[in-house]
Amino acid sequence: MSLNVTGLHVGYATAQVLHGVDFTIGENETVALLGRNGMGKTTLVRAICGLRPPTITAGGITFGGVDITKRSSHQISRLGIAIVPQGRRVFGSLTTLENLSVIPQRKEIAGERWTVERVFEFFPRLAERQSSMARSLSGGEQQMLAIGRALMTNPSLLIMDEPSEGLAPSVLDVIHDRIEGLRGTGLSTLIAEQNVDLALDMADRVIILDDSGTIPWSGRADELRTDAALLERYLSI
Amino acid sequence: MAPASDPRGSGAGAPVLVIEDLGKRYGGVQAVDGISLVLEPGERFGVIGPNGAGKTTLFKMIAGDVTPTAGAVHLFGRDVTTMSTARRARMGVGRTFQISNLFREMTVLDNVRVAARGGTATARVFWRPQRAKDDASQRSLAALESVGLADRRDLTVANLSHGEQRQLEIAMALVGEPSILLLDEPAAGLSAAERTTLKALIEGLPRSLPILLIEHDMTLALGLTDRVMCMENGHHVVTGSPAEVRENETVREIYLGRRDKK
Amino acid sequence: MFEPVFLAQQVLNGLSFGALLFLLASGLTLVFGLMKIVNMAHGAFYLLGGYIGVVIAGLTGNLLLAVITAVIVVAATAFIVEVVLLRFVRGQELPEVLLTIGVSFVIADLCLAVFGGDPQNLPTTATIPGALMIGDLVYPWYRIFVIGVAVAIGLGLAFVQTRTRIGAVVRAGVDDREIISAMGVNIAWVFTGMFVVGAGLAALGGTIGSGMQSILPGVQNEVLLYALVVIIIGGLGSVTGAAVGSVLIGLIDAFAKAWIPELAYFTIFLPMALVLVLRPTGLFGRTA
Amino acid sequence: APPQAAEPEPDAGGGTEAAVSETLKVGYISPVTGNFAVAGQEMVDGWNLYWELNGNEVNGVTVETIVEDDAGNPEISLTKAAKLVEQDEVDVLVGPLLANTALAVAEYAESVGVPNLHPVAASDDLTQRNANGLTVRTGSMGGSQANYPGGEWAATEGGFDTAVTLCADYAFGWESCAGFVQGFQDNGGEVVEQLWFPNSTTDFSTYVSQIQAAGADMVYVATAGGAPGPNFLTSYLGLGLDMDKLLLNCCAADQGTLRAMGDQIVGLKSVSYWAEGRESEAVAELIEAYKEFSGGNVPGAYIAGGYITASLVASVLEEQGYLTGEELVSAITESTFEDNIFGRVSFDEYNNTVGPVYIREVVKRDDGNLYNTPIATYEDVDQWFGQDPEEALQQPNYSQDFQG
Amino acid sequence: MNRRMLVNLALLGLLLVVLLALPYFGVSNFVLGLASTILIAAVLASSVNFLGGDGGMVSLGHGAIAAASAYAVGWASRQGLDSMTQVLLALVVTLVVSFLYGLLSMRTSGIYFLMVTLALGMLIYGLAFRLSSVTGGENGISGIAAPGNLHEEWIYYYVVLGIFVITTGALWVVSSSPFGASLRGLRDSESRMRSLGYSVAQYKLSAFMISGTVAGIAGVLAVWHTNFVSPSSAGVERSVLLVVMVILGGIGTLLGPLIGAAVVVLVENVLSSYVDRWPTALGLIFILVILFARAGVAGSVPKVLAKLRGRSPSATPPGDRSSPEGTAVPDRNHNP
Ligand SMILES: Nc1ncnc2c1ncn2[C@@H]1O[C@H](COP(=O)(O)OP(=O)(O)OP(=O)(O)O)[C@@H](O)[C@H]1O
Ligand SMILES: Nc1ncnc2c1ncn2[C@@H]1O[C@H](COP(=O)(O)OP(=O)(O)OP(=O)(O)O)[C@@H](O)[C@H]1O
Ligand SMILES: [Mg+2]
Ligand SMILES: [Mg+2]
Repeated sequence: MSLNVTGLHVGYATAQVLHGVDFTIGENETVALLGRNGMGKTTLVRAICGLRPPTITAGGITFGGVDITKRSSHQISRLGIAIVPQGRRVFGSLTTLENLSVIPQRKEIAGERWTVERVFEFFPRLAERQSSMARSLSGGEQQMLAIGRALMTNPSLLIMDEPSEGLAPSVLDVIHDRIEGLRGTGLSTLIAEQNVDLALDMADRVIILDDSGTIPWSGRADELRTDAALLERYLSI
Repeated sequence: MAPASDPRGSGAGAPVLVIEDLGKRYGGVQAVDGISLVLEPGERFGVIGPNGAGKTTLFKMIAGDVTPTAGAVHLFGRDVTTMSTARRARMGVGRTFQISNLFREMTVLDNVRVAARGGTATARVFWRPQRAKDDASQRSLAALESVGLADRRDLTVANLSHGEQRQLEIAMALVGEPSILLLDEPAAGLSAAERTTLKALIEGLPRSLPILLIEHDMTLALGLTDRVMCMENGHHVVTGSPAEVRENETVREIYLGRRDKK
Repeated sequence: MFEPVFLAQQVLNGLSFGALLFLLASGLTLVFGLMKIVNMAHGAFYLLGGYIGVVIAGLTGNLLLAVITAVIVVAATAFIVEVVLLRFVRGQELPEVLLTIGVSFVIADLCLAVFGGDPQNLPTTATIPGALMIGDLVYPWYRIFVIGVAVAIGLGLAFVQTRTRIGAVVRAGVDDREIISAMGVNIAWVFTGMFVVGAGLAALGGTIGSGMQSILPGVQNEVLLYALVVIIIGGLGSVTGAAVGSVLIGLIDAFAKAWIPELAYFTIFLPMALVLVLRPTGLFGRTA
Repeated sequence: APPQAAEPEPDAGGGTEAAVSETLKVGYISPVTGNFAVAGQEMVDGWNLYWELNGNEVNGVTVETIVEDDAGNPEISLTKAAKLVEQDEVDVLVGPLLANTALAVAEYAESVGVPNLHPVAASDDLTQRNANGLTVRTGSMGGSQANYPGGEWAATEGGFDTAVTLCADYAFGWESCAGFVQGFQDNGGEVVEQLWFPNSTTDFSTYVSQIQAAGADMVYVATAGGAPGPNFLTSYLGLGLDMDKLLLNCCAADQGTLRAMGDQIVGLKSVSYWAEGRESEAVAELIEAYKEFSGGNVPGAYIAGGYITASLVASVLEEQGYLTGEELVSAITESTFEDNIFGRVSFDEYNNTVGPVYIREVVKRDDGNLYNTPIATYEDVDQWFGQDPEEALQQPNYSQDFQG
Repeated sequence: MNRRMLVNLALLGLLLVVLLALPYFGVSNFVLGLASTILIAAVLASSVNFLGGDGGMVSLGHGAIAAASAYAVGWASRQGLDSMTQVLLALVVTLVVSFLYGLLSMRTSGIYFLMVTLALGMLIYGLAFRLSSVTGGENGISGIAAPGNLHEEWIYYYVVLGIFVITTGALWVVSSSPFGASLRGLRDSESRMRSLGYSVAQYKLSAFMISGTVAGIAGVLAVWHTNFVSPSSAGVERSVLLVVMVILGGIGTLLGPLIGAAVVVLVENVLSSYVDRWPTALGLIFILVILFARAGVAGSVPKVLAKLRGRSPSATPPGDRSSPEGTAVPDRNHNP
């Protein structure tokens, strides 16, 4: 299913952040959302997932043809959009295992269903810590758990807000490979990232946010990788 | 309580931090196991290792948040193993938290001000407005400037983006003018541009300031430090110069990613 | 004061008072202990449930019918309170406090207007008559019945909390309501449901409890205080804690009033103060 | 303070004398909401009932009542008293109910020169250490006074040699208990143990077990009304203990308790200045009226307190016409009121009721209601138990440690 | 500095002028007495407000602290001690009680703090009941006369007003000082404060002592006003109403306590003369305030004003006294 964002304006009580954002994510596609700190990546991600604040002041979002602009977050989730929130936000007073098993699973999915075992296979470290309280996990372990938790909903669009934060380099490879492996099962991915190398490796396409609150550039990942001027201009690399 | 003698001046060669056979056990989890380490004055020391290796726990034992189940910690020549966090902070331990730990309902500038006054008598002043243009306020502004948050100073922290909160975290550690600095993944959540600023910022700190740095960004972890230790599952794996560690077989196998190996 | 019969009786007194405390705290354990909703209207729900139970029991002489009616009416009231009022301040402690205090004032005052201020007890026709007799030991069946009900409810709560997903969902919702709903749980209704169940339990406590102690204006505050004490001593979120807290207070109350009567005024609050001074998050509370 | 502010309160008591009023304005303070609302409301109802029954115009004087609610809180009581005196310019304050509110208002009333009648408040000190020329206890008796005959009866006619007492652990309980204990001991009884329960007690089983363990001939119980009475009885009867051994004070066995407990307490004995089951024209008239007013209930002590207070006021107005201030007080305290609902009532020098005390037994009548019916009567009981008032006032206040 | 502050200052000034002029409007002693009652309740509420708004420690024991201080005055006056000694004794008692309270409640936070303070309040309440030789038991102590000519209603009113202004001003100064900022830091993150070198216990204890002292002052004012103290002053119901006043007015705001106190006192004492079911009315007021002004009356006024002006309110930090919309209503679910 594809995501369509058109003319999206989003803001908080105190400030308007996004001033007209348009893009789409097609089936099986991985899109990277790049931008410096504070440009509105999280704001966009939250708007898509129905998390308030911020509020959508204009424009619309459809997913698989369904208008989700005004839907509440649990309804959006049931349509197949899962989020790995920024800052992990695991359920601290639940054990690792409970964090996964508490998630309601969608039935209607194409590929192989996600189970707790499958997540543990993905991140063996979590299996070792399955009965620890999530709040006592290390930062990286929490990040793995947040990713595993999102997968447990059996999403068709996985939105990850800085999944690489706090993860050891070798784990990034694992994530890269596994997400790559999930393509073709119908899973699309939107990944907001600061680790540009990782993002460009994983993504087919890239959209960039800048301080105008719009998308000044979007295009193929390899285009961006090789264009030093663009990298310098929007990402200061 | 002021430190017995000025830590930075004390016996030029005496190690600032000595860790002996330190261990921490949580129920069935041995988070840190037999780590020893000596940090010389002015040394910059990196700690790396897979997730859950025990890096943060090690920091917490140095800072005083967690009491070790084995071994001892000496700071500036004093045994501080059971000393409270606050007293260690007043001895000059400055630190950042891996998971941002900020005053969410206060403004950015007030966060830094409270940090700037930490451990000093000025924090107890109750008859003057805290927003006065005193020394603490000036240092706070400078610290915000240095991490690039000056234009955000009047926002409430809860309204900051994640990366901005990470920057604030660093500013709060620096503003207290610590005698030893513990940085737990300072670059996490920062964009490439901000990372460059951070790198320059750390490089620009006085050479006399000893720094312990946990990072998963190898450019920083290996680029900013004189020596690096790699841990795994609480154990010590290897300690050496950044180059040695990068080439170490075990480190490459358990920790480094494709992009770093190149 | 140390004869076996006296001691046995006192133990039973302590246990049955503890059981009553647990009954009146059980609803709060869910709503406040688990969901962290500071429900100051809990006592008022107990009061309302008690009145309705007494009236129905008086009309029909049937305790079960009384309990069911009381639970339904109070649950419906709670449903309205939750959906119309509480939902708008969910998660904001102080507004929740003020709102539920307001609800409590209204319910208690209207109860006074409707049911009058006389103390009301479950009519004898609806209670369980007679007493257990073993040798010299005599003990009323009804109090033993109350212990039984408390145990049953405690086990039920523990089961829901630890063995079913709903318990974990609620705890997850307390940890991070936004994220659990982004994972597809309609947490607002889960909370509504729990709130309603909590109020229903208060009504059940009110009806059963009115066989042991009268319902009258003012009871709502007493019940709220006792219930808070019990779950605070036990530690928020812990059903075991609430159970232990109830029994502990019940026994301390029974024996202290006999052996150290000078402290009779303090049998409830002194133990709580001591526990909190030594263990700031209660006996079974997790240290943050 | 600003210099010219010397007269910011122009008309405090300025206009009252000019108007020769034929209206007796009564400020009536009572807790009609909150936790003491039943007692408070009954106290008001009793007063109103009298005027409804007999008309509120007596001998050309119209009695106008302004009821104020104090919710049982002394601070509110005082504000309301000030409001009644200053804004409504009442001639007399009646109430409030609770001991602490009553003492606070009595003191205020005296300071502004307004008479203060007390239909219910039972604190001994109201007419002892805190007595003043304007405060009259019209509708009840002091705690110790009303219970002394209970002790006397128990030791003599009751035929009990030993007693255990269970009383509320605060002033009213201490005073009631002291009355009983002195009456019992003065007549040869022995009190083997005294138990005290905190007012907040809801479960009395631990005390019932202690009573049982004490093994005395009889049990005396004093509560201040409300829940403790029924709660005690539930525990006591639940353990299968003997009701014939019980003697309760006024309030533990008041109508509220009777209605809550029902037929199981027929035969229960208690001691009080009010006995709704007494054969008397005045009582019958009140019962009749109250039943109609309340839909079938029988009046308890608080109704009676309000009612008799009204009847005393009415009867002095009838005799002497419009009266206020000290005149009103002395008109009441210098009269003897024959055969009103309490029986024969007069007043001592401290403005306290002197009257009969009844030993009562719960009886079920044909109308289906329970009545406290006298089985023994002690006439002209005063608050001094034969002591010299001056001497008695030298004693400390009654407490757990001092029971007389 | 900016326009909004000027407007606020002007409003404050206006309020003060009205309060100062009240006795000249020819109002009766009853009205003046009522005004004093409100101001005294406001002083007491502001002590709760300080601890709860800045320190995040909502106390259910402040009624009892004030009562302890009132009892000290009462006991001293019964011993025939002069008013200076009465006040001194009240101060000592207040400090001792606050110190013990602070010491015992220091390690707890949130609802546990609430419950410890509640328990301690109940202990004082129990003592007031039981220690009748000192406290007069349930009857309380009456006849406690205010010194000199303070019993003149209008003089006393000015005294109370003066003390209200002084305590409110003092709490405002403390709250906007570095010490106040440290308290707000503690409210938001104790662990961060520790790692910055703050001794959490010391700060909490000091805050408690400051707040307790203000409560003690209110106790003295109250007892001289009513000439009377009894256990009901120490009861939970009073303390609950104090917290209610604070939330109703807007926690962490300058005038919240005054507004909350005015509402509660007026409903109890005035509305109750006209409306029989006034507790229902009071309950409905709580509900309506929360539904339409979540941050309390004083906390929401700026937002409403901003809306009227067609602008959204700018982001000022909650719990910050220099901006009246500071509300510090903790939201358990953090936004990212
Ligand atoms: N709850 C909020 N209320 C008000 N403003 C907010 C809020 N959250 C974020 N902002 C502001 O909105 C802007 C965009 O924030 P956002 O979190 O979307 O940035 P981001 O691109 O995700 O940054 P980062 O890389 O640091 O996570 C920032 O300027 C931030 O200060
Ligand atoms: N309070 C605790 N209770 C139980 N286990 C804990 C606790 N704190 C940490 N651990 C465990 O100890 C191990 C070490 O944790 P630590 O946070 O030190 O790792 P880390 O090296 O910092 O990892 P990361 O790079 O992911 O931050 C982890 O496996 C973690 O689950
Ligand atoms: Mg972000
Ligand atoms: Mg870590």
